[in-house]
Amino acid sequence: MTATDPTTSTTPVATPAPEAIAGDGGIRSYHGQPVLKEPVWSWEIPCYFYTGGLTGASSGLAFLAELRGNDLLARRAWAAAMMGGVASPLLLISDLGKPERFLNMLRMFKVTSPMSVGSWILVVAGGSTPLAAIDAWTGWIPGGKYARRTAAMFGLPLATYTAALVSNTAIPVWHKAHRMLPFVFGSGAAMSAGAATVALTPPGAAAPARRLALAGAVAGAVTSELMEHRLGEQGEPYKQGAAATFRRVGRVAGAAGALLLVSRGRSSRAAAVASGMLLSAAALSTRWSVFKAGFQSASDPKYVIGPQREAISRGERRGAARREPRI
Amino acid sequence: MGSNMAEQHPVGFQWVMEAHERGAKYIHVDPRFTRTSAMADRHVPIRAGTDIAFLGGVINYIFEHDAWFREYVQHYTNGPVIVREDYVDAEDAAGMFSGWDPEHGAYQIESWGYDETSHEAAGGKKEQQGDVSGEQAQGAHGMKLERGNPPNIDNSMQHPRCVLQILKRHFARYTPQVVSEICGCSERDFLAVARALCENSGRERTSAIVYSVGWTQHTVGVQNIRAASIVQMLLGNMGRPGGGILALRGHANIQGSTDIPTLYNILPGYIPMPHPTSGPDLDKFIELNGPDTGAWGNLKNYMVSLLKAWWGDAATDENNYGYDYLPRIDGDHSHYPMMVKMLDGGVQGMFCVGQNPTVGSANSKLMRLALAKLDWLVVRDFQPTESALFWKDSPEHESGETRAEDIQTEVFFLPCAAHTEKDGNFTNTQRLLQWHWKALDPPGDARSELHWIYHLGKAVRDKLADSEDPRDRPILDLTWDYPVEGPHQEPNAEAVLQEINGRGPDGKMLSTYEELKDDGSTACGSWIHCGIYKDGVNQSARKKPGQDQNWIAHEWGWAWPKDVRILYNRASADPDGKPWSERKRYVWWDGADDKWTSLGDSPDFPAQKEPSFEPEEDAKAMEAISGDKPFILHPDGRAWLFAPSGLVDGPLPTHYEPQETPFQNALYPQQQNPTRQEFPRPENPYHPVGSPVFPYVLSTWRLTEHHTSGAMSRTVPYLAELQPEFFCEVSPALAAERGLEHGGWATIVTARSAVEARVLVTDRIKPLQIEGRPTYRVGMPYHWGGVGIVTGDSANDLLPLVLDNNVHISEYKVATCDIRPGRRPRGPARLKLVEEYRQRAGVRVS
Amino acid sequence: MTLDTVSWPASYGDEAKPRKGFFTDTSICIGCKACEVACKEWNQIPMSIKGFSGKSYDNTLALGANTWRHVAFVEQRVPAGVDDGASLVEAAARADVIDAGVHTYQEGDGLRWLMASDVCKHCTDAACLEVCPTGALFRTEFGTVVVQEDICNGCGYCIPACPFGVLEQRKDDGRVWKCTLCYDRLKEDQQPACAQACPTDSIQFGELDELRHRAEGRLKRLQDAGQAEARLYLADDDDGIHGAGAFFLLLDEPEVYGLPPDPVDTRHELGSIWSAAGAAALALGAGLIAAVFGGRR
Amino acid sequence: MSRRSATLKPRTATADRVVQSVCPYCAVGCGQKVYVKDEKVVQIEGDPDSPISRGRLCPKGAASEALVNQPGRMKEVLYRRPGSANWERISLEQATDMIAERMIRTRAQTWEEQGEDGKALKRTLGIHFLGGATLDSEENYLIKKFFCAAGALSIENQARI
Repeated sequence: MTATDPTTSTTPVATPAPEAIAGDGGIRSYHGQPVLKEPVWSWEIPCYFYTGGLTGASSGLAFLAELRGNDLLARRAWAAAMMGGVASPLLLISDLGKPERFLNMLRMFKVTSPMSVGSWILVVAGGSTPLAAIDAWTGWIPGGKYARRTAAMFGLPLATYTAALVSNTAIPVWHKAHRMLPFVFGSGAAMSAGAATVALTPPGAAAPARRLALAGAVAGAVTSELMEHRLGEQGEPYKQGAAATFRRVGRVAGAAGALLLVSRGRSSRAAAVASGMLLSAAALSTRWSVFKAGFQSASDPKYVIGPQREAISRGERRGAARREPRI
Repeated sequence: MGSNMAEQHPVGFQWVMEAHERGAKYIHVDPRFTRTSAMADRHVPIRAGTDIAFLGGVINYIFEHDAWFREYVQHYTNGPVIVREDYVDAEDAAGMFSGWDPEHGAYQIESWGYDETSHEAAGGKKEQQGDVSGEQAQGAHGMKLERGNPPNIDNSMQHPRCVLQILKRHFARYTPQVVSEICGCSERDFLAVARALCENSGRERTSAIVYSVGWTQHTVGVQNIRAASIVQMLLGNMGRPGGGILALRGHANIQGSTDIPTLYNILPGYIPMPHPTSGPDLDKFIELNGPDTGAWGNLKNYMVSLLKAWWGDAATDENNYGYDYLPRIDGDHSHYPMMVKMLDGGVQGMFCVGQNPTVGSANSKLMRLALAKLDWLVVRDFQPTESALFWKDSPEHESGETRAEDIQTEVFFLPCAAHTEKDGNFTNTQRLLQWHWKALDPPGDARSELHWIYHLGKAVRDKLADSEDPRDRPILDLTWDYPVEGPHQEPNAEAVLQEINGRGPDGKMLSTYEELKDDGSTACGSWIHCGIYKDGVNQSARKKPGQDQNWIAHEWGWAWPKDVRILYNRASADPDGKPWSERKRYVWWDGADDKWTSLGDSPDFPAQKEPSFEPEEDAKAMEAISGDKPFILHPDGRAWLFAPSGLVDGPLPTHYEPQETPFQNALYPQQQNPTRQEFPRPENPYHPVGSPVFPYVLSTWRLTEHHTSGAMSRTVPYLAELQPEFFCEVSPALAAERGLEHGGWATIVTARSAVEARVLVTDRIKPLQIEGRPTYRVGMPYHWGGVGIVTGDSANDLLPLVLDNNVHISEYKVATCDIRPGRRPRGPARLKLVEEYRQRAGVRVS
Repeated sequence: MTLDTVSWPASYGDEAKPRKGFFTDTSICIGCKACEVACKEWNQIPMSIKGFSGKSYDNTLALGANTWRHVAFVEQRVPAGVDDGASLVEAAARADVIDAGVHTYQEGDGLRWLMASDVCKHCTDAACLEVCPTGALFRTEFGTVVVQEDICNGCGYCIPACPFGVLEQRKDDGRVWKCTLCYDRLKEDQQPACAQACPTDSIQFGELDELRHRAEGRLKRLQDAGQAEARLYLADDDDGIHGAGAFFLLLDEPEVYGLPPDPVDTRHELGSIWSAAGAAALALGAGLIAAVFGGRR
Repeated sequence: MSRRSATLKPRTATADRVVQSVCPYCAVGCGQKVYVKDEKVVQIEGDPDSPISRGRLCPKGAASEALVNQPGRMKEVLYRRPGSANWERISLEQATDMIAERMIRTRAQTWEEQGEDGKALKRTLGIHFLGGATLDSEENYLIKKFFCAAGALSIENQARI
């Protein structure tokens, strides 16, 4: 607290408590209080972003590998998909607290709610994936091929809808990135599936998985960079706090994993496993980075008020306040 | 002024807001910028304790600008009355009035009387002495006058000894410049207020002044209000709609608690408690206490009816209607002196009934130490308060001064009923009694006070039933037979109200106090409430919806006396009985019907007394009041610009500094009110004037979100969370000077104690420039104590006991203090800190 | 499973009532917090003590699960007159206002103390309701937005969706709580508890059309009286939420009161959000095909 | 719409009875309506009929229901012996009896029949009473009446504070 003498101060608007004005850029706020509420989602949700992507892309990889005739790769990819497919609903239930709360999600189908749509996608994809995987391994499931097709088809939106989910909020760093974020998540899904399958599959049969992992890693890096670039100042939360840490971990692990995969992934099973794990860690970290950036963006009023105020002063938007009486 | 209406009376404040919306000007003169100031057209900050200087300035302005309402002043006030020759004004005697008796530290007030009135008559009634409450000590209800007329009157108001000229001289030095120097406000602000008041008063317009304990809690409390009443009388704002001086009381029935008092010095209806002087002689009591003229001229009717209500058949003409059953007062037996007496071991038992003195009374540490000297204590409340638990948890336990095992006080805690669990009346701030109905029975052992006192009384009577001791007769002869009902044997509150209303010889309910007799044929528990059960109907329970009535809403509740909503409303008409203006029409003489009529209020005047009425020779009581004298409680029917009796500290308000202040009195050599009551002793030391060790002015106050000592708010979840912690408010400049951190902790120290509070640095508490230097203030709400959902130190621990001797109310609003960053020391170190301050400041401790 | 969301008035047919709302006129708010308490008392909200905030007289700080009405306090220095260095024009304007005796609320002494009671806005386009996957949030026959406590599963999606930060989860039961505009009281033609309590009528309850009309009149009066800072907030159909059921008259920019200057319902971009997600899914599919078929097996 | 939403009714509509009352906090005297269900106060809100308050309440008045149902409200009589560190429970009847005895004893021990000048005083200053200003006028009346009859002169009130 720096006290000022009221008799000498000429500031037109000053307040006794410095937090009454957010420090940066002269943006006014209410005692520095956040305008938005941070989400209440806990650790399960970013993990689910990862497992959902893993399941979705792995199903597709497995399905396509089958088509290509690479059954070994397909079976391993189905395993990866199944791991994610089983974990995903468990994570969501854990976040909600009780199983019946997940069932409650299925009261309705609402296009305006990516979570509602996503719940149905998850039900279908998550339901079909284990069947598909079991069928791929055993052939015991009647109509198994439909399960496999379904899993592969619904796997794709399962991998990206979570981006729509977070984009469809008031949180600036998410919402402003709504065009790019699904690609970041899609890339991440590709990297996750590729990495997991690389780790599970003997290198000789894993070429498509390696390509997928590397492509995902490169696309992820590019789309993330593009997203942050487009966010401009709004992207600051990515450079702060936990979001920045996860971002750095993601980049380092991603680069290291990719490098290792390119250099030794074909020859060494151990290196393949290691790079698969590094890339998985990178994919998970990236999701965490996005997740945390959202929290940080919500908790600082300047990210909420700043862009809105700027758009008003640029004349792009009229804002929600009006001084002229309409009578 | 001296009120924070928006915060303390938010719902009443809707009317201010509404008036403001319609164009009324609204000004807040107060040391603090509060939520009330935030709404005002203008906020004028003044130094706490300088209200008389400010109002004196307004009075001077009124004279300077010839803005006073001549016709009103001439006919309705004592402005034309000539005062005795031996009267000496404070202006001419260094701030002291004539009659000072240094031996007793009190004024002999004879010289303040009207010219050509005798000693006794002029001084009013002198049954009691200066050591008793001022109101009674100096004859509150006035002096003996022939036909209600002061002997010497100069209607031109030019006589140098007429009240108006005395007033002019008394306030001549209260110029805008002096006001600005003493109060710390700008001359511009002051002049804006004075101008606004004058411009908005007169025939067409009226102004109201609202005050609260910001005025009463000073060593000059009564004179603060007197100063305002002088302004309002000069401007003709009394007894008229939109005018008046409105006391905003802080508690549901605090007005009712003085009307039907639990106060030591008065009986119901402001009848004085007897003093030994009159002995067993009722007539002597009447002679000494009631003037012959005006409404008080019938004191005997009121008194005999009261005695009949209390002692029924045992009250007979032979035994003076039981007058001798009443205990006598011969000193100040009010709360604070009693607590000091208790501290010295002079009191055995105490009842705290819905009251929490260890947080709410000044110098609450002294209160706790005193309670520990009791043999027994009874506390009634919702849950055990700090006062009920003083033996268990107290700051003195923490500092090692007391221990539970050393405290020999027996303590009873009795759970009380809530307002929803009993029938009864609250009297609101405008004297309106509103009946509240019981909604359900209280839980468990919780009982109403009516139940408690009735059954306690019964138990005492049963135990004494066989007593032959004459001192037990008053208890045994008492009429104590109320119908009871329900599972708890709850006494019927309406039966009590009927007794208060009073019955005639036929047992029927009386309609007005004018029907009371002095021959024992009427019984009435409180003469001012006579009529509240008129026609056998509980008038206070009338609830005709406001929307179905005009703005006076006369059929909602009942106001004493005689259901009058605006007191002295005869003054809303001119001497001839015509409204002063069409716009301000309220009560007027209806020549066609030969009676006073009104927009819907009861005229506060005999209904058929013509405006031209002149009293006959030897007329007494109301018969001695002329038709153009509205102020019927005074023996001359006039409002008193100059108070010839009734006050112990002077007939006119005079600027004195508070007990503790950084400044010397800029107007008089006499620094403080000479009659203030001090209690110098180790538990209650005072700071020297201008002490550099205690350089800051300390004030205590309340918040919207809490209620007094917090017993009704710190225990209520939704209120507790709104203001959860004890805090102090300081200006940024003081924070810088003392290194206080916003949001951090500060320790506030006086010679009484040290407390800790969170720091709220705010521009709202601006330093004022006095004598060329800024005065810094520390303000604190006083709601916290050790019990409840939210707890904290008590601000009242810091304050000294020093009283206005008129009414024995302590000076809560101003003291001096020091403030330092950080939390207070724990344990004995707290005492050491206070001791160190005492020594540095050279505080006299005995 | 249902596919349609309840809308007003369409879903209600003849049962639809006129849209109800609040007009909160902060120019006459005295900061007493009666609304906060009346709301908590009526809705039996659990106590939540946040401690001393130091933020003027505000110790509840924001709307949330346990505070459905929240009174903001803002202390500001303002140039009050020539003495205080303001421009002569401004001082003259203010002096006129003072002498006219109208509408200088919350000013004086070079200070002003803004007080304002905030509440759920009951948006026309309510993001919270739209994102709610369970239908717990729904639009009532009065056009208000209510969380149904027997449906809410605590998914928490509405919380970041709300552009005003109104919704919050109650930690102990996991569900989300906010102002219901006293849905139960409305059903019996009673005012919401806050509006009923408000001592100065700063909180006005009624039919939205009527309230908007009243608000325009009030704005004009204040503007005419020299209160250039007075403005209506969320009173128009063409703002980012197509107007609110609870709108405000403010004496400063919305952000000073903790309100976003340009709140937007994210649904307005739902199309591009879904398009982007779909495109990304397709791109992922293409990537998969390329990875599997684009090299050796 | 959920089942709860479809059948929702306000407590004000389901109460057994509603009683007109007056707010117990400050002295404005706002009208209150007290709603009772199953012998419990379920709601207290402003009484629109009151010309004083027009149905409005301040935060304290609005908290009245929480005041009468406050979480720590004590419903039993408590007694603390001299020197004890704890409360103990006694019955209301016993407490009344004990207090009556103490009043009588103190009164006897501290009785002042007359002053030094021989004039009658007929009083005790051994008992001090301090009443809050939320007591009803009828209660104050009986208190004043009884204490005066007992010669217990020093009864005082919040009004002095």
